[in-house]
Amino acid sequence: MSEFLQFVFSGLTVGAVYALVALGFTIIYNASSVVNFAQGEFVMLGGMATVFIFDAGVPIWGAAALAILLTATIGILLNKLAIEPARGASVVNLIIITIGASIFLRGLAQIVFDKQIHRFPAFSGDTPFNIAGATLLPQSIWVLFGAAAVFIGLYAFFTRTLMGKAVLATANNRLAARLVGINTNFIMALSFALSAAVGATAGVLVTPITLTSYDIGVMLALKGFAAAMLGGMGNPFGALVGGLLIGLIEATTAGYLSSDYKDAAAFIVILLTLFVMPQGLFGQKSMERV
Amino acid sequence: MSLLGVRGLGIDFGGITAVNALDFDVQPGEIVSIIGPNGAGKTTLFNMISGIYKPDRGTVTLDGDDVTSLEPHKLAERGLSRTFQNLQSFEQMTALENVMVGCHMSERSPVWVDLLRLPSSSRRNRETQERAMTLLKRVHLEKAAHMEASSLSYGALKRIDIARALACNPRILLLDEPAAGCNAVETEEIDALIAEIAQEGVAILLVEHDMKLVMKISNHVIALNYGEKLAEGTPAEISRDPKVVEAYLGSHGGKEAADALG
Amino acid sequence: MLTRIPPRVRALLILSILILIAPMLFPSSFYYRIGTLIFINSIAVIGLVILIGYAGQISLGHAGFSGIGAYACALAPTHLGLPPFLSLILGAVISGLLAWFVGRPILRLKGHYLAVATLGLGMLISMVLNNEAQFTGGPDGMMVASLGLTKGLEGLFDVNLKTSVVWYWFAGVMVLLGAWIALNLYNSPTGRVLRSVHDSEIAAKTVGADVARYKLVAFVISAVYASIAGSMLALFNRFITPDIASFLHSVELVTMTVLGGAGSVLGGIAGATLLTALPQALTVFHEYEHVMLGLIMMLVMIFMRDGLLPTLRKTLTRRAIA
Amino acid sequence: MKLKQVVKTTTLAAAVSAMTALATPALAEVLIGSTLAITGRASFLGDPEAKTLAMLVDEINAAGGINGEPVRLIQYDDGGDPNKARTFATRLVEDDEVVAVIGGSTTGTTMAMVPIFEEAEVPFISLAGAVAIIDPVKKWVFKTPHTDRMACEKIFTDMQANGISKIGMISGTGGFGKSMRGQCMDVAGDFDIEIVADETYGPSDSDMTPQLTNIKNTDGIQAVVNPGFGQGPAIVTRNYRQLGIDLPLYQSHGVASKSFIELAGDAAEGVRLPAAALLVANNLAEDDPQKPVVMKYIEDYQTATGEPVSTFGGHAYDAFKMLAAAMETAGTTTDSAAIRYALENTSGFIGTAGVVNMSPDDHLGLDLSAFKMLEIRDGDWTIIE
Repeated sequence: MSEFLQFVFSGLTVGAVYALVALGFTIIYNASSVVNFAQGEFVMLGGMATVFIFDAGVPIWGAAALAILLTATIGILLNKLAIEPARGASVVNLIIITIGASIFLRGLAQIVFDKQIHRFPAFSGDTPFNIAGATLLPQSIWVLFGAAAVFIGLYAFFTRTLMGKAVLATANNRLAARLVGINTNFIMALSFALSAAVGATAGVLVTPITLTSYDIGVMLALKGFAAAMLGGMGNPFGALVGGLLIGLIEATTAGYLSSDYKDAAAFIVILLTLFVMPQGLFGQKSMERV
Repeated sequence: MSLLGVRGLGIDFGGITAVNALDFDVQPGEIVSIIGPNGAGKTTLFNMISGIYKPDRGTVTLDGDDVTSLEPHKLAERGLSRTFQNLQSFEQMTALENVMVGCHMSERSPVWVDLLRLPSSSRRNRETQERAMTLLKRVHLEKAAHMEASSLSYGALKRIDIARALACNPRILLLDEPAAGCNAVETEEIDALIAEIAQEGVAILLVEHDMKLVMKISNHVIALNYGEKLAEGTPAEISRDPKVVEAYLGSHGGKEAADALG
Repeated sequence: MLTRIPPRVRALLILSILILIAPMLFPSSFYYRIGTLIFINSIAVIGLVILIGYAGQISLGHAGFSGIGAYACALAPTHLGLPPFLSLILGAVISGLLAWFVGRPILRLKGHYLAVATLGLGMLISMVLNNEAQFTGGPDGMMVASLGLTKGLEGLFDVNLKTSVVWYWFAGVMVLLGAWIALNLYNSPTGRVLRSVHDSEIAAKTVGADVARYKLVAFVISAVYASIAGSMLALFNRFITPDIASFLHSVELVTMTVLGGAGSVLGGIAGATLLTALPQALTVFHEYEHVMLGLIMMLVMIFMRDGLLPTLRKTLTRRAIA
Repeated sequence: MKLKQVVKTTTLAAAVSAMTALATPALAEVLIGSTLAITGRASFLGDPEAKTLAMLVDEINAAGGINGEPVRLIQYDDGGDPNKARTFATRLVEDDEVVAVIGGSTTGTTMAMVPIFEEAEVPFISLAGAVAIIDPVKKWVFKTPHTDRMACEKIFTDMQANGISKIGMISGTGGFGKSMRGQCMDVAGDFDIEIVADETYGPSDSDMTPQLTNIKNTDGIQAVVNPGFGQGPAIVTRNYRQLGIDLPLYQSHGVASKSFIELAGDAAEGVRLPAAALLVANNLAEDDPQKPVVMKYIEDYQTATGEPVSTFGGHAYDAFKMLAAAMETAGTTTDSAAIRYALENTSGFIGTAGVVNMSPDDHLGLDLSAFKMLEIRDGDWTIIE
């Protein structure tokens, strides 16, 4: 039992990170129908920038805030310089553009920062809590609550605020949104900033546990993308569930079956799910209009 | 036995009934028009008959065989062909190639024959090309044969759509607003073309907003509103039907109602 | 005069001439290796031109099939006693069969869902190659038997040949063969259906094309191309690691395809040439290599949406008219 | 529109000029080639290696070069990709026509390049770990780092001395971890050690508590070994303490850099690992012949780069110094056969890894004494022998 609980803790911590990356995917996808493969780089930038600002003597909270702000700015620039000029390009083109952006950001990070592995101290120390025989790091609780807070915040933003509704309207029909007076360019910029900030937040929360380096983004982007698709692209709740699910599958497979094939288990589940539900778990059934 | 039979056909989208309890028949060589205001379910009906949507209720028969929910390509093999309201042209292919794809069923061959470009593959290519050219001539587009579809006008694409559908050698042809976006001359041409096709014995099911055209060429008209059949009869009967007039007045205003009344 | 030749033949002529004259410009024998690598990548890319360019279906997992081809050539000679050339064919058969089995459910998916499913497929293959170290040698890789081309030719003609030179011509012929097949397909009944699926799946269905089957055909053909390319790389390098099946390699292949111009065989080959030669040129810039690669990918895709070659061709014809 | 046109033209121009920039002429110098994983997953190996080589070349040129000729280093970044490494190896041999090559940060890249140097008869010194590189001996291939097999033996010797016989192993699935795992399995029997739990983790995994929970729950386990490099071992170490496992934890020489202690933090306390003297230079006895060598390298490297040394850079140091010495002994900077012969007969060479005595049967020339068993205490390395 305690062992199962330990696997669950592990799965939830890792899954929460995937969920945050998946949420980042969702925000941008909803506003622009672009799947941003540079999403993992936002996580990396959040972590790496915090490390370097913190090392320069800024207190950890200030460093984290600055890093998130910096990443959000990069998100806006990415939209302005790469996504906006490519409006109307095909899915494959957009995939290559965002992969190009991720390679570019990674290359930049290894020049601006370095190629070493880094970490900064956990927010509330490293003494684990002991719960029914299983242990949980205080930082894991930060990650879990952070993911929950981001999710609730986004939910409230999209359903309760005028600005959030404007984002949804833009996602639904760009032209119509513009006709009713929504500044769709601003909405796009906002979405990229928001998505980048969510990614950076994940990076800040998780670096004390998972460590960070300039190239951690690739795998995170893959897992986050897979999580978003498993949950159903465009659905924030789906992203949350998809992320946690993949984390849990990995942890329990590693624990009970084979640590060699834990990543394989996650992808097999995704493939089988998509075979049965081609729109993911919570994705909307799209009706082809002809 | 009718060529196309529709019985109790219905579909719901997210709890809202889009089309309900529809019955009608189409005989060979007959032109049947479906009219109704926007959102009446005309295109949805086409999508169900041509196998793109799976109906929730009812059946579709071809020659008495139940073909409900059959894949579109299976229906095409049975002689049902269609065009699209919002154009589904193969934009990166030439006008000629668009029509050649329509000849697919008569030029199908094993893949390896095409990969190695065996003589039979080249021969079929030539035959198809000749046939497609004839069809293009029929819609007066032979001059545009080697232009990419994306560079052609809306009216031209509409006619390519028809040529492509004709290439399938259909026994029943579903035309979704063939004259939309066409000027008066083009509309006349399409009008004549439809009549000609019908005379060859092809049944035609037509959705069209141009009431003059509808009233002129139809043998039979079915009026839809909110997914249900409002009225059915000859063009003259329909144009006098008070329910039809009201539906048009209610949703579209006087001009179209006046059109509908001929 | 050139315009009277059918485009298919013209493309093959251009390609043959390029393959023939390129060695005259090589400053050293090292460039035969680069040429060979370009050809091997081109073969995989031609397969993707059929899948992505013709049929409009994306795959982020085709390196997996290259991995199968490569490891077939690494394993079959030792475990099954098969000669290397037959191992290449065995790899192609296995890849084709696998693509055929998984293709149907995968190809029902569209757009990004298709991307994630193919990605997952590629990852699974790559994980098996990494984990089953007792067969594959794990991440450190394994040696591969020789195809015996050089030895065979030396025996036949009593000359002394350089392996990379022999391979250059062998791979060159294979590229021509691969391009010939893909170009045959372009204007054939099957090819037309594939290209129509690219633009409107629904319209293709309504003219009677079994779209699911044709997508599967494109998937299987492209898997076989990728597999043959993988086999050739293994036999050329005589050493193979699971990196060949990695996600990054899949992305690299798709990038080559799209960058050069997914719709045309020559475009795909141009993309393969650029991305294979580029890292060699960028060694001068050392640490800026990734930044520049990312930048080139973005710029080309933003400003030359159809890819390098088609855009170039359009610009040139426009100039010619003006 | 105009901007678009400009960008289009410049992109094309860049592409064309990139293609033509492929050729570079060579001058009359001592050409030494290297291809390393300067970027990519193994960049923490390749990065200090590359910096060390660059530093040493400057140093030797300032001192008049080798046999009076200036040295030019041609350095490529293979990103740890074996196919790229093989291409660069071919380029070094056929295009740059170097006289010797140092490189191959990983076993995968090294093994991919070996046939090229064997065929072209160019001396090659690898910086990668696996024993397979020099066993069986290949005529033109040498290496400087201790083998993973030696690391296993060193660890097991220490275990045996502490009465440990049942152990768990958690290894990374990258090349280094996988290869060392195999070597440890191979030699465990010789030390009466039984591996009762065998877990793995992926190169980019971020939580290993499930695997460690399984190891923890295995009956009779007395210690745990973690072959791997990169961030994995640091996370394993942290998870190990989080789960409250109080058995001895052995890491490999793959984590032999100060950053491991920083990354693992307090959790690193008590961790043991085999490593070269370089890490504990200050603690070496004054009369230790390695002391002046490693002290100088540490000082030079830190001055040149501002970064702390790692044993990985040390491998490059040994390789370069050994090559330079061989060229001086052979009295030639062009005759590769003579240089190879001199390399093979290297004896008493004092490097950062230990004292090297090569022979036709041994292209590594290090024995177990080159390894020190270290323990992390108070955030620093201590020798425990």
